Amino acid sequence: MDNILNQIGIENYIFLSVVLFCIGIFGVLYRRNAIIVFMSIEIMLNAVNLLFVAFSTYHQDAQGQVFVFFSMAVAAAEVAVGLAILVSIFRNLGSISIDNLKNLKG
Amino acid sequence: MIHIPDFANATTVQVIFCFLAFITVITAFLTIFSRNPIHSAIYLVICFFSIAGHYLLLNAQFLAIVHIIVYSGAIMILFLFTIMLMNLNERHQVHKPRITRLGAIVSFCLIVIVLITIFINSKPIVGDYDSTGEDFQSIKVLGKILLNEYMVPFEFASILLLVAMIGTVLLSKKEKLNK
Amino acid sequence: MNTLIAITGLGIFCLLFEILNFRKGIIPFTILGLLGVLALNFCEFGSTESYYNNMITVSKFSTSFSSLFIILTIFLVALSHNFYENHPTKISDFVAIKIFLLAGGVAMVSFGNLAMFFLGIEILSIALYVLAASERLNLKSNEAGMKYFLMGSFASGIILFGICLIYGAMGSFDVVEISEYSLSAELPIWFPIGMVLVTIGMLFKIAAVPFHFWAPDVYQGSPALTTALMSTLAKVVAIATLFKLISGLNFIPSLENQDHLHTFENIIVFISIASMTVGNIMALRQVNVKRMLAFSGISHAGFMLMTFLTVATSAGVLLYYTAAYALAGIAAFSVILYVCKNQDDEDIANFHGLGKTNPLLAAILTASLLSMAGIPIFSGFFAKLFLFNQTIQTGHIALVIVAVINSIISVGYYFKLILAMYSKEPNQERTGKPFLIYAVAIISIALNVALGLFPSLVLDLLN
Amino acid sequence: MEMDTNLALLLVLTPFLGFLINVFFGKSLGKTVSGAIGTVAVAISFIVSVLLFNQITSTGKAIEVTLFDWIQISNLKINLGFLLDQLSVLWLLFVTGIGSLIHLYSISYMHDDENIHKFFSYLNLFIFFMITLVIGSNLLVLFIGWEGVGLCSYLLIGFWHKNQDYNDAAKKAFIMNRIGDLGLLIGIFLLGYYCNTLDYKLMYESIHYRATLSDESFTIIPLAALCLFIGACGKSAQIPLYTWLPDAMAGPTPVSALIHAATMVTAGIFMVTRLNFVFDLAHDVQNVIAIIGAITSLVAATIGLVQTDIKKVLAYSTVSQLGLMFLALGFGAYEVAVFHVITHAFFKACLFLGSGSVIHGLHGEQDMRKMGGLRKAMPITFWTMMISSLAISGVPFFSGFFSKDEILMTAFHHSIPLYVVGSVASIMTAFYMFRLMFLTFFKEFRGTEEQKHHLHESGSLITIPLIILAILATFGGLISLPGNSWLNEYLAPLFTKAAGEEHHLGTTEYTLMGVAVVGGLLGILIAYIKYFKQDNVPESDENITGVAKVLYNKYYVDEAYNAIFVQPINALSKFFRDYIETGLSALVFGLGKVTNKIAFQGRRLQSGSIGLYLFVFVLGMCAIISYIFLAQ
Amino acid sequence: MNVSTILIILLIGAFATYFSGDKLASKVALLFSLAALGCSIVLLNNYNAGENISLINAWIAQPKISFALNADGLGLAMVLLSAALTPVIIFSSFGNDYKNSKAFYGLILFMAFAMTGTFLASDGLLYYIFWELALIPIYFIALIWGNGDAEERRKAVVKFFIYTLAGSLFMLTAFIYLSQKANGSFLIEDLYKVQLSACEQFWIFLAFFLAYAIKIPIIPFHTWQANVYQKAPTVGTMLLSGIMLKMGLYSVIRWQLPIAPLAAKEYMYIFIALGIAGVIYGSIVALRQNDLKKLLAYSSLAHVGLIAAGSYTLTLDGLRGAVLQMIAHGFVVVGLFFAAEVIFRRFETREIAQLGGIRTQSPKFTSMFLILVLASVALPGTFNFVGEFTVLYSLSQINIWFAVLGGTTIILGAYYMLRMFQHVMLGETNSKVFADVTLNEGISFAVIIAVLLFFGFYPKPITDLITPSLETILQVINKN
Repeated sequence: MDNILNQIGIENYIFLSVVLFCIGIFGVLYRRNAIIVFMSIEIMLNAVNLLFVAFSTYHQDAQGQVFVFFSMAVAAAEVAVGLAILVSIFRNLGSISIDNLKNLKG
Repeated sequence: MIHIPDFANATTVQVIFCFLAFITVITAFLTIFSRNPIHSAIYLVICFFSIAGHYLLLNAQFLAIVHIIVYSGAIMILFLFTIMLMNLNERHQVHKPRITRLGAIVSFCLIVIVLITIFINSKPIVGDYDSTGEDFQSIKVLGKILLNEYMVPFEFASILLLVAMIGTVLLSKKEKLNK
Repeated sequence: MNTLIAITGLGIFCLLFEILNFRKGIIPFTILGLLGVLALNFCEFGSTESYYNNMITVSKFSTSFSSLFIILTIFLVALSHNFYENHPTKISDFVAIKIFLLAGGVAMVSFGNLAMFFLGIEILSIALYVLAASERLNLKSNEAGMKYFLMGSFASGIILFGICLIYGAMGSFDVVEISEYSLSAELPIWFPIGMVLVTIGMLFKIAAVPFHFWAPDVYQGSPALTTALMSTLAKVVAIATLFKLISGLNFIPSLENQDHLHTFENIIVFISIASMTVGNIMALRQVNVKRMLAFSGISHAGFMLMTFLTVATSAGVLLYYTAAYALAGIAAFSVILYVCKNQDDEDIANFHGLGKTNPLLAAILTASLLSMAGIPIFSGFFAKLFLFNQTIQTGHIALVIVAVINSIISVGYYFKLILAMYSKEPNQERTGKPFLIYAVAIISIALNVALGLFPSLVLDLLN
Repeated sequence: MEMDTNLALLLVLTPFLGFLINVFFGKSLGKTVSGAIGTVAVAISFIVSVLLFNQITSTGKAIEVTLFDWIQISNLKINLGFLLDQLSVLWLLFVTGIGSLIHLYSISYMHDDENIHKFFSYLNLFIFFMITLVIGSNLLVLFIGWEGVGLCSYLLIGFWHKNQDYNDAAKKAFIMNRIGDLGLLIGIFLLGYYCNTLDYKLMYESIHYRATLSDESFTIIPLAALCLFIGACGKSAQIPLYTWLPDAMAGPTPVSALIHAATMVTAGIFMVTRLNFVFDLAHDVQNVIAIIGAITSLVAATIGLVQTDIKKVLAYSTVSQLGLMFLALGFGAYEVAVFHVITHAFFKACLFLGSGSVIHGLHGEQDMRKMGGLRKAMPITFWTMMISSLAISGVPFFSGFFSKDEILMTAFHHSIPLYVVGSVASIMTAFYMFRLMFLTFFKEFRGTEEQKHHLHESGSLITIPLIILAILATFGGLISLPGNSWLNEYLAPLFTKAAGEEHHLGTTEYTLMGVAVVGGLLGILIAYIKYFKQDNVPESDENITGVAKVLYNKYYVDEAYNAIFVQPINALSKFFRDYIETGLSALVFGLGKVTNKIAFQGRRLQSGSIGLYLFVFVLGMCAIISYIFLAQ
Repeated sequence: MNVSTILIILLIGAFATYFSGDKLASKVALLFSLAALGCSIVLLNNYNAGENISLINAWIAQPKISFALNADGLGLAMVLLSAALTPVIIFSSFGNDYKNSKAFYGLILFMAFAMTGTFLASDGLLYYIFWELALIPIYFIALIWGNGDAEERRKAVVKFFIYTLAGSLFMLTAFIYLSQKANGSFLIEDLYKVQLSACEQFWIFLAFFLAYAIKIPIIPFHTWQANVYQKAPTVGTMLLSGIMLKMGLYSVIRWQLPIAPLAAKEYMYIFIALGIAGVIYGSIVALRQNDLKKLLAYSSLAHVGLIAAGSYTLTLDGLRGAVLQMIAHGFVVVGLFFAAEVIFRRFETREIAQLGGIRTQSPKFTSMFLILVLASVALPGTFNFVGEFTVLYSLSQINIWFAVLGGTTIILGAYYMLRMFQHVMLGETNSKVFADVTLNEGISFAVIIAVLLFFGFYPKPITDLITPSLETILQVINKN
């Protein structure tokens, strides 16, 4: 089977995932809604996952894809914990804007 | 160097790639820009689907399925569930100070430019990509690798999930305070 | 490897104990178990082996750092008894999370594959997020957890991206393979970028400037025991891992091949100087002790980063420095835990007159602060000495001078606390002498002094 | 040799023992016993001195005693050692002799003071240091004595320590002495540098050896001589360091007699004489000494003209006489100076003790305007003081006549202007001494009725020393008669030059003598006219005007010194304390403050906003990556 | 006897004192300090018998740091100073009632331990450790048992600590740099052998200078001194001025000069000038001090300035004079501060303006105080004269103007000391009652005065003790 990268080029995947990654970063910086920030972080992780798979194809090596499983597990765990924290904040504060989290400073 | 897709002579694969890439980027942006968190979530789901499309394109079917199941199926549901739970909608949208937006845009541009420039400046990959022809990404192979070579990390990931589980319980469990 | 398994098993036993309604036994059992693990770890010392397809490699480096982590965890678990007195139903969770966190840490210093590294750091991070936010009714704790979680997962993303690029360059996650490839002349630029990204992610974890902002807020907001954990165990784990990454993947020689070494060193020097300076200067005006120690931790991160200029030879120094720092930190935090037990915050005013009401603990806190400030006979001094010695050997005299100036500044705030203890009138009665807190404080400071008197014990482990 | 060491130690240590006994047990011993111990201690020293004197005169050889190494310095070794030669033994004789008399006198004089044992202990200590000064075999031992007598002077001036004015006077004396001491010390350094020794004998040899080499470093010698002279100025109250001596009269009168007239103040002359071989090689310095001596004698005499305090008059007289001695020293006529030292010691001690007797009789009154007519009440005091006044005025055949005449004669041979100055000073001396006599002893008593009622002659312990001293003042001149000087012969071995060119008693000499006698008589006459015939009494303080006021206020020298030295130093001190210290301190604190300021500002960056934190995070990341990978 | 015995005695003493409880503490401390004194005398005997009193134990392998102690004449002299003063200081405090005295006396002994170690250490790093260790106890002593306004005291003490620490950290850097040059060894012999370029020597000299100039202190690094002296309890002040300052001066001779001889020679004049400037400045500032202890602090500044100037002459006389003067000053300054304390115990003030008229009430005390004052102004016959004379002599050999300017100390010193004496002791009887000195106080004074007077006339034992080691050091200085 032909390597699909011969048609697309690994660079393009890199650019795509870099852009996606940066969009994730942008989202984190841009939004104040904690949920959206979580989502942005998910975008970042997905960008990396995409690149993992691309590199996996590039090297014709399955390890990259295996790593994606771990990455997914991590993402899931993070989201779970993150949302748990978020919920408790929401309970205490009634808001999930991270701008309201400025009690600790100085 | 960057390939300027030659749309005239584009192969199907290239067209699909461009299409998927476009969808991915746009939906990612829309996720961020949507005022309604539920819309964001939905755009994100689309984004995940397009990424799954990329996986399929790269012939990683198993991964694509898992991806959809985990992200779209589990994680996004979790998100949506939380959003619903909190009854969030536009009303909760706080006004973003301009300086924040400006800062975000600046840093976005900056990091994209920096990273892209570095990758452009780097030595291009010349020649054909290897193709061993071996099957390296079927479920069978993945399973073997995951449970042979990567057995320890696999087990370790369970610890990770266990921690997350305990943690979530810890954070949510009410307790009798006996001071 | 056995260590890791044993630790994990211990964590699960903790959970089982809760189910079996054997709550009272958890802490003693855990401590005993950890001591056993420590012994096990000692047995492994000296052997260099890799397990399970090179997923875990046991080396002197990993075993000695693991021992340090285990010791720190023992202290932290011991302190849990009093700290979670009011949360009997959750104690097993707390202890178990700490044990798993330790497992993550051990995995991080003994990884043979980047997957283990990544999973380790995630276990560590997630456990910390949870612990930071664990006072669910306390908004500060929530805020700390949220801040740490957001920034931490952001940093995790960056680390992941870095790992991905490394994989892209090398086609492997295996440390041995990567380190072999990294010496070859033809390397895609992905590898150094990946390494830099991973390094940045780790710099975040060790709270180096400019990635340090989370630390003060999170340290302040978290429950005190979590702060203790973050400032001692987590920081030490992170720096050790970063060290192992950079040395284990032959990053330095590969940079040298590509003429990037100089710039990389400059970055390290800059970050080191910036961390010390920012940390120390910011700490001067703090009134919250935990926050102050956070900034102090930032400055210590700067000091520890100095070892990265001499990766080949400075593993011993790093171990010594981290041990000295962490032991002093444990001692300091055990006193803080005692003093601020029923206080709303850790304001310095709480420490007023401690020298009169509780001279022993005051002396211990003083000693630990002196150690952090680098006053002789405490191991902190020797740590700095060896560090400066190493650094001067590479010719970075300017860095050492900045470090010296920073040591001077640091005395300013460490002594603020000492002054508060000894020269102000006590403003509250303190009763009770919790055995475990005393024991931890005394043992840790004794270990600290012992390290000071016999530095070779630790220093020569890795030379 | 053993014998000599023991003798020397006996000489030195007896007064010291007296000191110790009086310090530790004086109070319990009782006033008389403590006084007796003090006196006996000094008397023993006197006897030893006489023995030593006999030995020296018979053998003609100096006795050297070395006790032990004292201070080690690489190129010089300083012993604690004694040199008993003609000069030192001569000095010892009158120091211990007069010292004994004054101790005796003090027993009675100080009898009413509760701290008499302390007084005697200080006096004994003084004698101890004075002996050390005199018999030291090197400059540093001399320096021990030199500073030691300064200390005793300080202690005794401030003996009545409840009065802060007296304490001020004591302090002033000590500090002015110390200014001189610094000069002396520097002189010692220079000599040490030049000679590599401080031992008199070795120094002598070294200087003479090196003088023949005439190398460049020889310029050190004049410099050293000058510095030594500054030291002498301090101790012997010469311009510009003389102002302490009149103030020193705050001390009890025996102290004034012993320390500030007879012995300590002559230490400068002793030192110059001792180091004559140094001064002989520095002619410029000798000229300076002569000029300063002459000026001092004149200035002090003019001030003495108008003083009303009986002791102040004597003090200025002392300064004036010391000036004359330095005049002689300046001409290299050491033996003449020594001669005058001795005669002066006799008559000035007598005068002081006499004045003490008067003050004692008047219960502490010192102002001559409130005296008068004491002749009848205190005949012995009167007569002894009269004899001494005649001696100091240079009336023929009293001791002062010979010694003063020799000085003036020497001056005449060297420098007419200085001779004139010296002569004028002598005339003035005669005037103010008799002014003192007339105001004190003649006419009617001007004091209160109560005082008048209690007027009486002092006891025998006071009068006996007076009588002895008066006899000495009368016949002391015999030791160096013009043309046939025993003293000159006796001292000859000390001097390199043929001991002062023997003046042939020719016409010039006799003329000079005549002039001096006439001048002296003239002074007495004027005093007689003014204070006996015309019955003038000096105005009270407010009414003094014109030149007299300037003189009465001592040319305002104290005020000038105060304005030129003391005030600026105090102002400087204040300035340093208030500004420099604070400034330096602020500088150090400032560093801390600046750091704190930065910290304070820095806290604003730590705003608590996750957005900001991440923004900086990303920027930092960009910067690092671009620095490594783009900045090539 | 092993040289480390004295250190062990003091260290054990420190702990024993702490555990002996508040009542016994002072006595136990005195006992141990006397034991240390005895031990140092035995060491002295051994040394005089020609024994080589040194000890080298490997301690840390990499970098090579040894537990190396060596007592040569100079070191022994300083150890003796410290060992002799410590009991005197402890004994002098018997009249005071300190809170938590077990800690107080324990800290004193600990400080004595560290200072003795500083004098004995012959390994650069060991020396540094002792040097720093000595700082901690005095910090606490001044902080906790000090007097005056708490806030002011806190400021002064912290400034002192940070300032001195700052200086010594630069010294540490210099040591590390030196050890690199000496193949990783910190041993003093190896450091002596290091060949350094002029530039390196300059920087190292400067680094050392910073440490010592602050500790000694030499102007303009003295700003901590007066305040700390004033604020610290008198025992602390005595320790500081009597022994700790000498650590700096000793170190100049032992470490700074032989290690960077070229720089020492090159910049000799500047450093001598600084020392002498300290003499004049200190004396002048002392003139207008109202606080007795502050005045003594400035007088101390003046004296140590002269000692420093003597050390920097690099001549045998200068060094010898400096050491003699160090010892003499150590005793006299302890005596003077003790006198200030004796007054304070009775009048509760040190304001000179509020004192006066003590002489009529306690002639005994007056006499002893006067002797100390006179010793302080270097009256011949006191030990201080021997030192001061030797130093001034050495200065005069370098340049006579140094001696002239340095010699102003004998004028200005007399001025401020006598002025102080006059206003504190003399004058009309004070309205407050001044109880006569107690036996304990008297003994302390007597010991100090006896030492001052004995060595004033017979300094030979000390001179003989220190001269050979100073000659050795000079050889090192002049080796190239």
